[in-house]
Amino acid sequence: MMVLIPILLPALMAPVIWFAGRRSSLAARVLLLVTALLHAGGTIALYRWCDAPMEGEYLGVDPLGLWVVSITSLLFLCVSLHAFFWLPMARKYEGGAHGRSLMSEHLFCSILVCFLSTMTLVALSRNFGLLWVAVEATTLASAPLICFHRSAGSLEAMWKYLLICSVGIGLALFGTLMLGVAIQPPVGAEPGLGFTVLGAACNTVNPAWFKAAFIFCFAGYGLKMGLAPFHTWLPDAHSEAPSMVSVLLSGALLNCSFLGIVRVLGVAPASLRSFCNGYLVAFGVLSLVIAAFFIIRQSDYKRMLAYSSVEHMGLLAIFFGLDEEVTGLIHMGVHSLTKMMLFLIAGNILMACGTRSVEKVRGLFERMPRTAWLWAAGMFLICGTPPSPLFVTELLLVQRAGWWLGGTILLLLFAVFCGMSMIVFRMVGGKAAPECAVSRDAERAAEKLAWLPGVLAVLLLGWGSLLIWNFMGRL
Amino acid sequence: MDGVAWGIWGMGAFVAFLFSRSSSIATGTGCVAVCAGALAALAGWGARLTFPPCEVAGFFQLPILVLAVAGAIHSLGYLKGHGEKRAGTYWGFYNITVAAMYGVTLAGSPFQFLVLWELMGLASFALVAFERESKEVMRAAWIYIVACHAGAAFLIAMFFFGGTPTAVFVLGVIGFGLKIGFPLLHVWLPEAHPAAPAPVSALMSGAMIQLGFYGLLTYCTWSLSEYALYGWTLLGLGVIGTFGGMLFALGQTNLKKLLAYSSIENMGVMAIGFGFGFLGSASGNAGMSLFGFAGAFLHLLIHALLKGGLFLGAGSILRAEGTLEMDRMGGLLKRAPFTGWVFAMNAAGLSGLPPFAGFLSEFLIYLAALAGLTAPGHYGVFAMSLAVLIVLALTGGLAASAYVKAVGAVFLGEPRSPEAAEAHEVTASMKWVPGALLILSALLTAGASWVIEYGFPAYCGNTAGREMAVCIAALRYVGVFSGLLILLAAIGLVWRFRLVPRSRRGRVAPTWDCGYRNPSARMEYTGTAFTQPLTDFFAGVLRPRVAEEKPEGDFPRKSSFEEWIEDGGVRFLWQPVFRALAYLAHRIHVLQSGYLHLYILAMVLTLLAMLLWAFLFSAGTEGGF
Amino acid sequence: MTAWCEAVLAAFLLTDIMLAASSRLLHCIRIVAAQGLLLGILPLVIRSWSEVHPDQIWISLVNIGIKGVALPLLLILAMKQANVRRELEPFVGYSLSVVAVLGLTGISFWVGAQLPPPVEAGVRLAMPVAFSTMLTGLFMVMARRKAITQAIGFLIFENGITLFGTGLMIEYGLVVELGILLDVFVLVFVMGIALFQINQEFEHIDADKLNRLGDWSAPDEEDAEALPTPAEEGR
Amino acid sequence: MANPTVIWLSSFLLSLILAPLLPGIVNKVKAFFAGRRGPNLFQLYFDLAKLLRKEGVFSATAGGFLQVAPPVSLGCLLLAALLLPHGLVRSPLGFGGDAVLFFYLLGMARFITVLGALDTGSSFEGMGASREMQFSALAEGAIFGVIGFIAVFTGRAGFTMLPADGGGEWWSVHAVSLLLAAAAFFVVLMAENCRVPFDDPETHLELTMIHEAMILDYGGPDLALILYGASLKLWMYAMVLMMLVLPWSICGTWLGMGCTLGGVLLTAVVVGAVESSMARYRFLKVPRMLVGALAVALLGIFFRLVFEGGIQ
Repeated sequence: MMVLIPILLPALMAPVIWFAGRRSSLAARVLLLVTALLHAGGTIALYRWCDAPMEGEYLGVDPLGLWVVSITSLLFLCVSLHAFFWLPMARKYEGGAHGRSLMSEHLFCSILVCFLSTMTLVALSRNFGLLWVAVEATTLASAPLICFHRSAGSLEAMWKYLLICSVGIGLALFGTLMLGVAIQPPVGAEPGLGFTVLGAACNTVNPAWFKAAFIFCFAGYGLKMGLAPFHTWLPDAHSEAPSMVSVLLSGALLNCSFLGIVRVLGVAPASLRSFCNGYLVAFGVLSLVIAAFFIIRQSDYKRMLAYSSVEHMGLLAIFFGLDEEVTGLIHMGVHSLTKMMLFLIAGNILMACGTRSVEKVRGLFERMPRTAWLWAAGMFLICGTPPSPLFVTELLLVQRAGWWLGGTILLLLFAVFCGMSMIVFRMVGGKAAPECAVSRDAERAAEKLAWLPGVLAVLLLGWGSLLIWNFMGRL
Repeated sequence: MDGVAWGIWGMGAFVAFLFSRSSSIATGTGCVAVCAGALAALAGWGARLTFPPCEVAGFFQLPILVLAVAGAIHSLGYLKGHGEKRAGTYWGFYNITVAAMYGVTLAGSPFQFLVLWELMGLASFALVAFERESKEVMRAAWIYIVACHAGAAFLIAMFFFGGTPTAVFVLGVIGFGLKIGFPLLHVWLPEAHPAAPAPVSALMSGAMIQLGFYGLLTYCTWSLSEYALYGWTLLGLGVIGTFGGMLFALGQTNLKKLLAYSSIENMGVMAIGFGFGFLGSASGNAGMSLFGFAGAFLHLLIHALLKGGLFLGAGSILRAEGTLEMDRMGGLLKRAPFTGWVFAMNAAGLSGLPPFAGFLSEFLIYLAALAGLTAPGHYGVFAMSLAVLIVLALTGGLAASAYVKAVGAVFLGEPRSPEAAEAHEVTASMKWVPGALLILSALLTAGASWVIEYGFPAYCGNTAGREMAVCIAALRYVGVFSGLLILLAAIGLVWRFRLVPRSRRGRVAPTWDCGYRNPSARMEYTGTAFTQPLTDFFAGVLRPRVAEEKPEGDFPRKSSFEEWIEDGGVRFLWQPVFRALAYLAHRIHVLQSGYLHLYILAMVLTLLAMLLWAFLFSAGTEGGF
Repeated sequence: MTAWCEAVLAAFLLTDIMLAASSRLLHCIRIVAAQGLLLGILPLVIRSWSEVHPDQIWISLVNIGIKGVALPLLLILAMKQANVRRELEPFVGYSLSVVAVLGLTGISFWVGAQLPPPVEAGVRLAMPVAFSTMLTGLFMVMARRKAITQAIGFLIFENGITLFGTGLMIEYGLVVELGILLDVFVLVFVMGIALFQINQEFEHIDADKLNRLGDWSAPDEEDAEALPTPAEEGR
Repeated sequence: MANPTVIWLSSFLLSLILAPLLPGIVNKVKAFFAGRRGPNLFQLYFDLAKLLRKEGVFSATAGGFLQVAPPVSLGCLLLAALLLPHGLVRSPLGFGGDAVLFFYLLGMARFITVLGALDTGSSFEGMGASREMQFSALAEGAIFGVIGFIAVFTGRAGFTMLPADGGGEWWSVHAVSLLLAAAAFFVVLMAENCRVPFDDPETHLELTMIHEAMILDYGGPDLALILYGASLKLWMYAMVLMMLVLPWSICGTWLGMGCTLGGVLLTAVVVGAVESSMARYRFLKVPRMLVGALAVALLGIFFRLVFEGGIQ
């Protein structure tokens, strides 16, 4: 029953936060923080199954799920910490300043915790049906979060997110059902869509059905994870959502969706593994291409980050397509942390400048030195410049990929770097443009908020140095 | 000792970053750390030194250490009153850069090399972007970091799936060439060097770009059977780089841009040297091989010293005049005589004129070319030697006129602008450091023969034998003649200004003005005008841009003529390419049209395509339950 | 018994085509309700009456309750909210839509033909029919302008999936079954809220007003030559 | 058979002494063609003596290069003179590649002179300096073409026409290539010494001057040094030319020395003849002439290699 704690606890906290938060926003924020802490505790408690996986019929813990849950929990903890300071400022600088009506805090926080519980459910479910339900639930829980500022743009983004993702997830459900048909459990074994059941029976599989099943699951979960050309909803949602939600969407939710694909791969018979890998690599590379071309000359820095998420999801797919699971998982974790840092900074910049357009933001170094430093540093980190951990993972990927694939990946990564660095330098350098600042206070507030990304940056640099140090001898 | 050095540098960086609030602490610790670390490293270097020292790295480490110290001391004056409040950043990254550069020369494994190489680029990028308020500086920095990344990408490819020696070499030439500044890969140099603070430009141009050759020699040219290929490639690149670099240097109006192009030229000279070295070994021409390698390695040291001195001098000029546009300067010699004379001598040295150091290496490379002519080799080698001979000669002439232009436009004549008129001599540190480098180069001139005799990397061919004797003898002769020249000049000067009776020593009068009574600074020949005949003659290559207002009417009011030269590589290759890419990206953005319907359509089509592929083209669908 | 199933499936195809042909939203919603009803009936007729498990009946009832009654009512509510009666100028004309749906049906039958029949029979045709229903739903999303029509299309798509599940008698177990139902219900609920919000924000629910986000700016606005290119910027 | 060193030394001293004679001869010849009596053959000696007794004048603009230039450049020239094979004897100070050093020393002399010219800030001297640098830069190419020729010819990289492998009698064999090389070098000689088709030493219009324009501001001892340096330079170029054209068999004999001196003086006569038979080129045409000289030198090498059997 310990498995249920991290899932149910946030779900149960939701109404509490709702009622308590109506009185005072402080209560909502504190409770949010408390929930995050409890969830982190619950996650740590799960580690007793780290070595010996626990496989129930519906729920269970295995290293993969545990890793995803840990990332999610850590991100949520940081985000709620950020939210604790950010929400009041948001009301002050983003709501009032633009005459927008913001979503009420208690509602926001309670939906947030629901989102957390659904994501945890995804990571811990051991049954394809349940997995699907959970993934769909994440969509439902995250959709309202997108329009925290009730603007036309955010509503549109939410609508697209809702519709496209639901369609995609529908495809995934179709695929799941086909999986049930494809893998016939031996006679006598009770039927069902449990991983264990299907995994045990995966040698009595019908290739044709399995291929169809895989394709639909891949399309569905791939859509939710933002692989091109299914990524179309992603930039809108990630750019319109408030930054802390973007963090969860791109740092945690994408991983969870990817987990869906990995689970399907888990029950794939060895004979069909190459078939699946082909799709993974192909769509990974396609995502890289799309991301590269959309990052070059991107005019909205939050969209730039969203496309960089597409890029990294593509890399993740390639990792698994080349059977580099472990490195892939490291990459996943690093990407989540780095992307969290970047999105938080982007949020601060947005709060201070009130615009998402690259052209209008200039001379950050003069106005917000800390933010500017972190923004530039984060850019280098996400692009895999040493000492970023991504340097090592991407290096291993390229090495594994060999001449043509590796060369292509290098080229595309380089293109991405060109686009991103140009945008970032334009924002941080040059003379400050006075007209785009909301107010001096807003800038100061943003500077105050810069400490969390700073900590993250130090963390990542340390991790990267450690990783590089480990590989010094080996490569 | 190296560990100690790195420790000191690291601590220096750390402290500098930590105390970036107080510039004095940051500056003090930073500068001291650089020097102390360099000393420690030097001690380590000396300890490693065996006789004869057979390691290539030594030749690359000395410039790093020397220029690191020189630049650090020069920065003390250079930063005073300019961006002092960011001293912490500056010194932190300065230390990291130095440490990374030194580390690159000691890296044990490809991975270490890559990491340090990237770190070097990153840290130096931060230094290039030091004056980040300026849009141009940020743009230059962008070009620089992009070049670094591209190079790193090629190096990764080289290290991790290089394959055949040829592939390794090609990838290496591109990857390292982006750092060295081989023709067409050179675009970042003329952008980054003017943008960076002068000490940083000195460090980069004098020590960092040469590390590209270190990489080439260490990681790409290990296959004896490919020596001919190495030789031909390097020679070809070198010839183009030498000539083109100098040609474009000739047309520059910005002093540091001119110096940057001359760096491209000097890298070309080194490439020629190494190319001769490899080609000689391949074609069994011992003399050519020895002279080539010796010349290249000597040029490495000499170029580091002289170019370092010139860039630091340019920094002093910038601080004295407040501009780098040569056509707005003039008459600085009277206001800052010491800087002026040192700059002039360094310039003469880099245009390869005796008695200065620059002549030695060019001389050796001439010898290599002549060895190629005298030895009965096959036509290719012969033709290449001849081509190099001619090109080097022409380049020598061009270099001389380019540097005459620089010295003349900056230091001589009357000031061409008010700010030039109230220029002043710079602070002691900025004054003496270039002088010290000049003295070092003079010592090198005297001791060149010993450097070659003892300090010559063994693998570069036979270190004993007739050729070696010839080489050493020639170097000694040149040294003696340089001494003699200095002696003669001294005698002449003493005679003219001491022995000639005071009554005839000369009085001061206005310049002969051909009857025109009141000459003004606007009548002077500008630097652009000085080189205009040559740039016209080579207009086919340089394609100068001209903007002129012709005088019209019987009483012409205002007329103007402006000519400037844009980088050929940027103008005709990279700019179009990048434009095309940007345009393509712009077009591709139509995919994200914002129409939900189209998104869904794309999704469905992809899905159907996947199914089609799975069931039509990929095997293994048959088989039931 | 299969005769009944065939009939249900045929009815499904028929409803798809009617959907493609009908312009009035109320009509479309009625079709959704009808499909919900059919889905509820299918598990009861798919096997002989004696074998029907009692809680199967419950599930069917819930199914009918939600898909046949609740969701259509929600949709009608939303429609009244946005006071739109009919789908005007769709992207794809009605007659053409019918042809398209037929084509999609053909494709789905081809896909179905690729897959060998599973051992425990269920209904052979369930797969193609379900797939064609899904495609029809997606087609509605693509071809119609109104947001509400897109919601309807999505429901059709959902029905297709459920049809597949029940048609092939896949055991997901009670939890999953209910979970799925719950999800769909909540989804439509959220969609309704979203529609309501959008309706307030934009003057009328029109999905192609929802195309302001995106990276494509018309070329005449910014000409590629005028773009700052790395080489010349700052000149 | 005399001691080569003695020959070299004596003819070295002779060159230093006789150098100022050359301009006199040239002017005499020009006068002869013009049907005038012309100045005294030893005019330059008188001028030098007079100038040395006069007072120097320096521009107020000058910052130091103007003053320093004449002695330093003369020093370079004298040092270069030490490398020449006076009297067709290899200089005792010669070494492999001394030819390179020789021409670079001349380059240094030019460098400092040009800086001196720019030091005055006068537009005319700037103009002269600019032209000087342009022409010399292009001349370098032709010069090194000739050096390459020598290297190919003798198999050695230095100021000698003695082939490394003993060699054979070659005026019979290599006449064509030798003539080509000599022709190329003669063009260079005219250009580098500011002779007529390239520059007009007698002109009085600053706009048309090259070398003269650079030294407008000199007077007294400085001018003396410059004039002497110019004559010495002419002498040295003539000497190199002699090295190319004279048969090597008379090397190291008094006869050789005599031939050399005679040849040098004869060169002056030829120069005078050419000067009086031609008009100065337009400046645009000069570079073409120099590139042409380079081409001729390369052609010489080509002949030497292909038709006269260099490469097997």
